[in-house]
Amino acid sequence: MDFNYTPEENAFRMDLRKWLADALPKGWGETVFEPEEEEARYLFRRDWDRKLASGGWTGINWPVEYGGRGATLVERAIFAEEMARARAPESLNIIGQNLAGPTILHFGTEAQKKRFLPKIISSEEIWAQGFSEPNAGSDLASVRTRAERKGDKFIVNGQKIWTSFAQYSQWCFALVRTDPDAPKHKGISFLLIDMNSPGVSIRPLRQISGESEFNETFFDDVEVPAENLVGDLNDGWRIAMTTLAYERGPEDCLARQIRFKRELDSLIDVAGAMPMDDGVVSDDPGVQEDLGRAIVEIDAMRLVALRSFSRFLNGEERGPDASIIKLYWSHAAQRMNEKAIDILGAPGLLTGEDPEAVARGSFGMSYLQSKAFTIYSGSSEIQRNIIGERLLGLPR
Amino acid sequence: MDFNYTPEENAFRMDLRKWLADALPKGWGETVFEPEEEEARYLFRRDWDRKLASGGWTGINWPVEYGGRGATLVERAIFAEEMARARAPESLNIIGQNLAGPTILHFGTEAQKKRFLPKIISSEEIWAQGFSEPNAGSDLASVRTRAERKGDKFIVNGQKIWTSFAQYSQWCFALVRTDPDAPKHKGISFLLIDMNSPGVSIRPLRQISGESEFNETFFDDVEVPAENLVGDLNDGWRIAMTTLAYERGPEDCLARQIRFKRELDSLIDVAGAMPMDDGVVSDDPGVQEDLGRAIVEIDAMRLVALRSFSRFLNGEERGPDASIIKLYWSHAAQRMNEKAIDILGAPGLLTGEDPEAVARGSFGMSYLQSKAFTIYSGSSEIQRNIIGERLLGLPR
Amino acid sequence: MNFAFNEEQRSLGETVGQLLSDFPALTAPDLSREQDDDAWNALAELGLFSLLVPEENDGVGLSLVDVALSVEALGAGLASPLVASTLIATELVKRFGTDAQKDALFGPLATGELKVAIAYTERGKGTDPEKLACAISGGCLSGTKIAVAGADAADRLLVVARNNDQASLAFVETGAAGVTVRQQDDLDPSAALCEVAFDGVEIAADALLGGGASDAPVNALLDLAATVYSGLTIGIANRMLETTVEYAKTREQFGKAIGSFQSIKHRCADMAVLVEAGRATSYFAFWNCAEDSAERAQTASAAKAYCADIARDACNEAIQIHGGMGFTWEMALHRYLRRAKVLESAFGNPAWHYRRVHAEAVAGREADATACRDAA
Amino acid sequence: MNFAFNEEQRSLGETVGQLLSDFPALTAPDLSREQDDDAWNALAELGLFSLLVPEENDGVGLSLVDVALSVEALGAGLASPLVASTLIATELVKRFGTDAQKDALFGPLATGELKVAIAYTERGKGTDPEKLACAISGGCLSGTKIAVAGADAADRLLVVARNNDQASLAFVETGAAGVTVRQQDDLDPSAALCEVAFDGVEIAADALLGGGASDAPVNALLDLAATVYSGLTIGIANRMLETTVEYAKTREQFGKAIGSFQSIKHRCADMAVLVEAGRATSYFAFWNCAEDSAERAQTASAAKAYCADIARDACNEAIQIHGGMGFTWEMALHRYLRRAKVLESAFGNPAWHYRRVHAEAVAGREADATACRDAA
Repeated sequence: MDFNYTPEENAFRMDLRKWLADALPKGWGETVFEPEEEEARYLFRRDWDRKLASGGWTGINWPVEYGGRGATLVERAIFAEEMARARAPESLNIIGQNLAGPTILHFGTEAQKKRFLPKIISSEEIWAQGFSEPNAGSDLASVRTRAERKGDKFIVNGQKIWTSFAQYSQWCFALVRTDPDAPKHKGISFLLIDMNSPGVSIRPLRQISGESEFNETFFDDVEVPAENLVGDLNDGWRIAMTTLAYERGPEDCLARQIRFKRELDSLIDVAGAMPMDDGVVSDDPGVQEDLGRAIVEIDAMRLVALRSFSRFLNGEERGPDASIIKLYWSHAAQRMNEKAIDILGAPGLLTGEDPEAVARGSFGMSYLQSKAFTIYSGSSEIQRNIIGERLLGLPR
Repeated sequence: MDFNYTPEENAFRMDLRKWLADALPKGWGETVFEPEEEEARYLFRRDWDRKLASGGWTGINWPVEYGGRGATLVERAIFAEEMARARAPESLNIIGQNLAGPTILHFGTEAQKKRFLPKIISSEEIWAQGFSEPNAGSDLASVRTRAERKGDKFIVNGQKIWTSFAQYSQWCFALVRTDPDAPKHKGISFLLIDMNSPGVSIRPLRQISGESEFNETFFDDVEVPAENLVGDLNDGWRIAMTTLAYERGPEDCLARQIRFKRELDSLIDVAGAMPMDDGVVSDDPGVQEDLGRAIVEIDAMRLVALRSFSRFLNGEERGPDASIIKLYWSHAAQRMNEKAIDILGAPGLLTGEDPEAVARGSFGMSYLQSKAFTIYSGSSEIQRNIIGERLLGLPR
Repeated sequence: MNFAFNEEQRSLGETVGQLLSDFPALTAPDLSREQDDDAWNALAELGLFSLLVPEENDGVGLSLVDVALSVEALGAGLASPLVASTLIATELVKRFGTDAQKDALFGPLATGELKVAIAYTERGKGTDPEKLACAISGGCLSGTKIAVAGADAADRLLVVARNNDQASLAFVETGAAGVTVRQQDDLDPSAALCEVAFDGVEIAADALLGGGASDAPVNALLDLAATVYSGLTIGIANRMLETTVEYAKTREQFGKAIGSFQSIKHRCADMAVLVEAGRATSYFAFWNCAEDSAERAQTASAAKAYCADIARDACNEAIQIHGGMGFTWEMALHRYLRRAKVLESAFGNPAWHYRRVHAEAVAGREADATACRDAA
Repeated sequence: MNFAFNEEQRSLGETVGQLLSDFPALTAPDLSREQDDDAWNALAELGLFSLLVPEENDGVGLSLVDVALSVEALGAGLASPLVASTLIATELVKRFGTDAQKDALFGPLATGELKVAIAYTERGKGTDPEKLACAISGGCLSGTKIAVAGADAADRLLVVARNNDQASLAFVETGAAGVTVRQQDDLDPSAALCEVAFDGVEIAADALLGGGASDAPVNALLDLAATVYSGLTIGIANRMLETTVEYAKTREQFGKAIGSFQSIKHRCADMAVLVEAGRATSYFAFWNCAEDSAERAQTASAAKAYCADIARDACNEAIQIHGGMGFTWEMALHRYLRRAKVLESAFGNPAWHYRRVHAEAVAGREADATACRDAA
C-alpha cells in the first residue's frame, strides 16, 4: 500500500494542474460560477467537455488508437482529484464517457469502436441511457420495448424512462426485447440508437429539484441499422450487467466525490463564518461532530473507490462490488446534504434567487437533488440484493 | 382527551402511595437495593409479589370473583406510575399476571379460572411460557412438541426454549401439536402443564448478561390431565394470538417503562454530577441533546401505551397494534441503554463489583440485557411483518 | 384519564381535512399560493378561527386540545402556515390580552378577517428569546426578522422584541410606517417565508400583549408554536405514511406488489410506529399546553423536536419507496418534503428543543428533590 | 498510488489470524484470560514484536502499514489489548526514543519479553492531553489512571503525564515503589482494564520518552493508538459480518434460510458496505501514520471514530440477526460486543474524534488558504 506517486504520475498531475489554471476562467469558483439556468448550465458543461477534449483530458485511460490518452487508472484518479481541487465543472457526457464508452470498448465490434469512441472523447456526441421503462424500474429485465429484425434493420417500438440528458443527446444505448418468447433475461439485446432517427420523441420529466435532467423517450417504428447491435442477439442482459458495473463503479464515484467534497468544504467554511449568537454556527460542538462525521464519510467515499481501482490494477475483474460503491456514496452524500440544511437553519433554505442566499442557494438545491441518488442507477434496494446475493452469497 | 384524574382515581393513587411507603424498606432505592445475586434477587421479587398480593395490589383490573381488585384500566396505569415513583421492585410473576391470567380469563373454563387465577394473584404459583422451540423461533407455528390424547390425559413429548423463569415456576402454558396431519396452524393446542410433573426437566440458558432468566425445558412422556386444555382441541393458535397481544400490550409496556424511566433518571443525575474536565458530563451540548431525545422516547413509550389503554376503554379490541407498542419500547430502551454507556465512558463500563462503579454498575448490566429486548416476545422482524400485513394491509 | 379524542374533536379534524382537499392547488406539484385565500375563506366560513375565541367574546370557547386534530389536518393538507399562526395568536390574546386587546382583536380574529403572522427568527441568532436583537427603544421597534411565514399576506405581525430588557410580544400592522416585508425565495415558496425589517416603527403602549409587563407571553408563544408545529409536522408524516402504503399496495415489480417485499414492508411498519409515537407525543403536548401544566415547556419541546424528526424520516422514506416516481415533480412528494423542512427550522430546530427537554427535565428533578426535602 | 496490501502483508495478517485461532479461550463464551500468555508467547515466537523494531536494532524494520492486517487480526481474534499497546510503544520508541532508550528497550521489546501497557485515561477527564491531571513534580509522578488495559500483566507502563507544563510520556515499571495496580471489574474482564495509582513514583530523567522536551510523543501516541484501535475494531466488525452471513445461510425459519429474507439480506449488505468503508478509512490512517503525513491526526481520528461506530453497529446487528441464539452466552457474540465497547471508549470516544476531525479539517483549510495567499 502506497499513496505516494511516481515521478510520471506527479508530472501528469502538474501538467493537468497547469492546463486547468489556463483553461478555467479567472476567478473560477470564487467569483465566477456556472450559469444558474438549467439549459445554459448544461450547454456550458458541454463546452467545457469539448475544451477538456481539446486538451487531451478526456478518455484518460482509453486506448490511444481510439483517441484516448492511454493513461493508467491511477492517473484517472489523479485527474479526479485535480478536477476537484480546481472546482472544475461537471461533465455533461457522463453517460458517454462512463457507460457507453466502456461498454463499446468491452463488447463492441472494431467498426463500432472506431465509429463511436472518438466522438465520445471529443464530446461531439452526447449519450443517453435507455434501460428503465415505466413498468420495469428496479425489475430491469422486464423490458417491453421491442426490436424486430427486418432485413438489415431493427424496428424499435416502446418507451423508456429516466433517459438522462436525452434532450442534449445524439445517441442512446437501449435494452430492447428481441425474443418475446424467451425467458425474460434471455430475449434482450443491446442496441445503439441515433436519437435523430425519425420516430424518436422525448418528453422531459421534471424532478423534485425543479430540474429536468431526465426524460421519457418514445420509440415509434424507429429504424436502427443491424450493425448497431452490440454483442450477440439476445445477449444484451450480460452486456447490460457490465454497463451497470461501470455505472456504479469507482470512476463514477470519484467524479461525484469531487462535487460532494466541494459542497462539504463550502459548508465548513459557511458554518465557520455564519454568526450565531455570540459566535459562529460551528462553535456548537454538536455541529462540529456532525461536520466531522460528514468529512469522514465523504473522504471514505473516495477511499472506497480507490480501493476498487487498486483491485483492478491488481488484475481483479469488475463485479458486484460496484454496488458497494454506489450504495455508499449515495447515502453518504444524502446524509451530508441533509446535514447542511440542518446546520444552516433558515438561511440555508434560501435559493439562489434570494439576495441573502448562502452559497448561492446551492445547499437547498443539492439537498433536493440528493433525494434521487439512492434511487437512480439502481435503487438502494436493488444494490442491497446484489451485494447480499452475489457478493455475500446469501440465497435468493 | 383528559389526563386529569377523577376523585376515585386520585384516592386509589393515594391509597397505593401510602401502602407503598409502609411496605418498602426504609431507604429503598437510595441506600437499600435488591440483592445483586441473581437467584437471591428473584426470590426477593417473589416475596415482594406476595407482599403486594397481601395488600390487594395484584390482579388490579381482574374480576373480584377470582380474587382481583376489579379496578379500571386507568387505575392499572396509575398503579404503574406509582410503582415507578416508588422505584418498587419488578415482579417475578410477569408471565402469570400478564399472559397466563388474561388468557385463562378469556378462554378458560370456569373451573380453570377458579383453579388458577387466585394463585396467580397471590403469587403462590409462578408461571412460565412454553411457546418457542429450537426450530420454531420466529416461525412459532411450526411447533413440534407433541401431545397425544390417551384417555383423560395428554402425553407430552418435546422441547421448549426461552421458557423464562422456568426454574422458579410451578406452571407452564405451552403450545403443543395435537394433530400432526393438519396444516401447521390448525393442529396446535394450548395446554397448562404442571412443572412438577414427572418427565419435566429444565436446563438454564445463560444470556449474554451472564444471567439465566431463560431455560430450555424438556418434556418426556409428561402426563397432563385433559381438563388442562384451554379452549378447543386444535384451536391453540387462535388462543396464542391473544396471549401474544397481551405479551406485547400496554400493561407489559407500562410495567417495563417504570424501569427504563428510573434508569434514565439515574443517568440524568449521574451525568449531571460526574466531573468532566472543568465541569460535569452533561455540560456537553451533544450529551444534552442525546439525553433530551432519550427523555422524549422513554416518555413516548408510556404515552403510546396509554393511547392503547384509551382505545380499549372506548371498546376497541386488542389486536396487532400491540406490535407497535412492543417494537417501540424495545428499540427505544435499547437506544437509551446504549447511550448511557456512551455518555458515561469508561466509568460506565464498571460492574457492580467494582468499588468505583457508577450506580452499582447498573448501566452495563442493563446495556447487555437490552440486546434481548428486540428478539424475545417476537423479534422486531416478526413485529414488522405483523404491522405491515395486519395493520397496514400490505400483501404477504 | 382518557387519551382519546371525542367524537366532536375527531369530526372537526376530518371536516378541516376534507375542506382542504377541495383546494387541490395546496398540494399540487407546482408551488402555488393561488388557492390560499379561497382556502382561508372556507376555513373562516367553517368557523375555524372562532373556535379558540372565548364564549364571552362571542367565540366557541374551545381549547387547544379540541383543535389538535384540525391542526394535524392543516399540516397534512399543506395549508398556509398563516392559518396556524393566526390560531396561535388567538390563543395568546385569550391568555394574555388586556380587556381592550380582547375587545379589539377577537372580533376580526374570529371571522378570519385578521391574519396574524409571527415574527420570531433573526439572522445569526438562535432560538433563545433572551438573545434576540430586535428591540423597542423609546417606543420604536427596530431590527430585522426572517422566515416570517405569510407576512406578505398578513394584516398584523406578532413580533418578539426586547422592551426594557424584557422579552415582549408586540402587535404591529404590516402596513405601518417603517415596516418592510419582502418574500424570501426559499425551499418552500408556498409557505411564504418573509424577511421583515422594522425601522423605527412606532409601538403604542397598548400594542404590547398584556401590557408587556412579563416575559410570560413570549414563553407561552414558544410553547404554543412548538406544540402547534408538532401537529403540523406529524400531519405531514401521517400523510406520507398513508400515501406510501397505498403506493406499496398497488405498484408491482418482479410480478408482485412492492409492499410484499420485506425491505418495503418493514420500513412502512417502522414509519407507522414512529407516526404513532409522534402523535402520542404531540397530543400530550397539546393537552399540557391547554392545561398550562408544569410540563408545558418540556412536552412542547419534546413534540416539536420529535415530530420534526419523524416527518423528515417519513418524507425521505416516502420518496425512496416510491422509487423513480418519488423524485418526479409530478408526484408532488417534494411539497411535503419542502414544507416539513421549513416547519422543522421554525421556532427552534430539533437539536435546540432536545436540549431544552433535558434542561426542563433537570429543573423538574431538582424541584422534585426540593419538594421532597421540604416535606421531610 | 496503490491502495492494496502486498502478498507479505496479507500473508502476515493471515498467519496472525490463524495463530490466534489456536487459542480458543480468547473467543470462548467465558471471559477467561487463561490462554493470554500462551497466545502472547506464540505471537512472540512468530516474531510479531520484532516487526516494527528497526533493522539497525536487530528488528525486521517494517512499517505500520505492514502490520495493519495483523492488527485487524488481533482485533478479530480478541487478543489482549496488551499486544497492541506493546506494538504502539515500540513504534513510539522508534520515533522518539533516545539512543539509550532504543538500546535498552528494543531488545526485550522485540522478543516479547517486555509487555507495555499505556496509561492515558483519567477519571473525570476528557481526551485532550492538555487537560490531564497526572503530573511529574520534583521528579515524582502522582495521580491516578483508569482503564489501563493489561496493566496487571504488563512489565512497564507508558504514562501520559504533565512535566514542566508539557504533556510527556514516561516509562514506569509496574513494580516500582508507589505504583498500585488494581484490575477493574468491568464489561470486558478479558481486556483487563486496570486502575493504576501513582503516589510519588520516582521518574528518572531517562524515563521520559525522547527526553520529554516536546509534546510530539504524546500527540503521536494519540494518533497511533487511534489508528491501531481502528484496526482492532474494524477486525471485530468484519468478524461479526462473516459470522452473521454464515448463520444467515444455514439457519432456517419458515422453511427457508433466513438470509433469503430481505430484512436479513439487506442488513447484511449494509454491514458489508460499512465494513468496506471502515477498512478503507482505517488503512488510510495506517498509511498516514506510517508516513507521518500532515493528515495523520485527521485520518487517525476519522478511523478511530468511524470504525468504532461500525463495530458497534455490526455487533448489534449480529446479535439481532442471530435471533434467540444471539443473546445466549454460548454463542459468544457478547465477547465481541464487550470488547468493541471497551475499545470504543479508550483514547477518546467517537464524539471527541469526530470533533477533532472537524478541527483538523478547518486548520487544514486555513493552512491551504494561507499557502494560496503566500503564493499569490
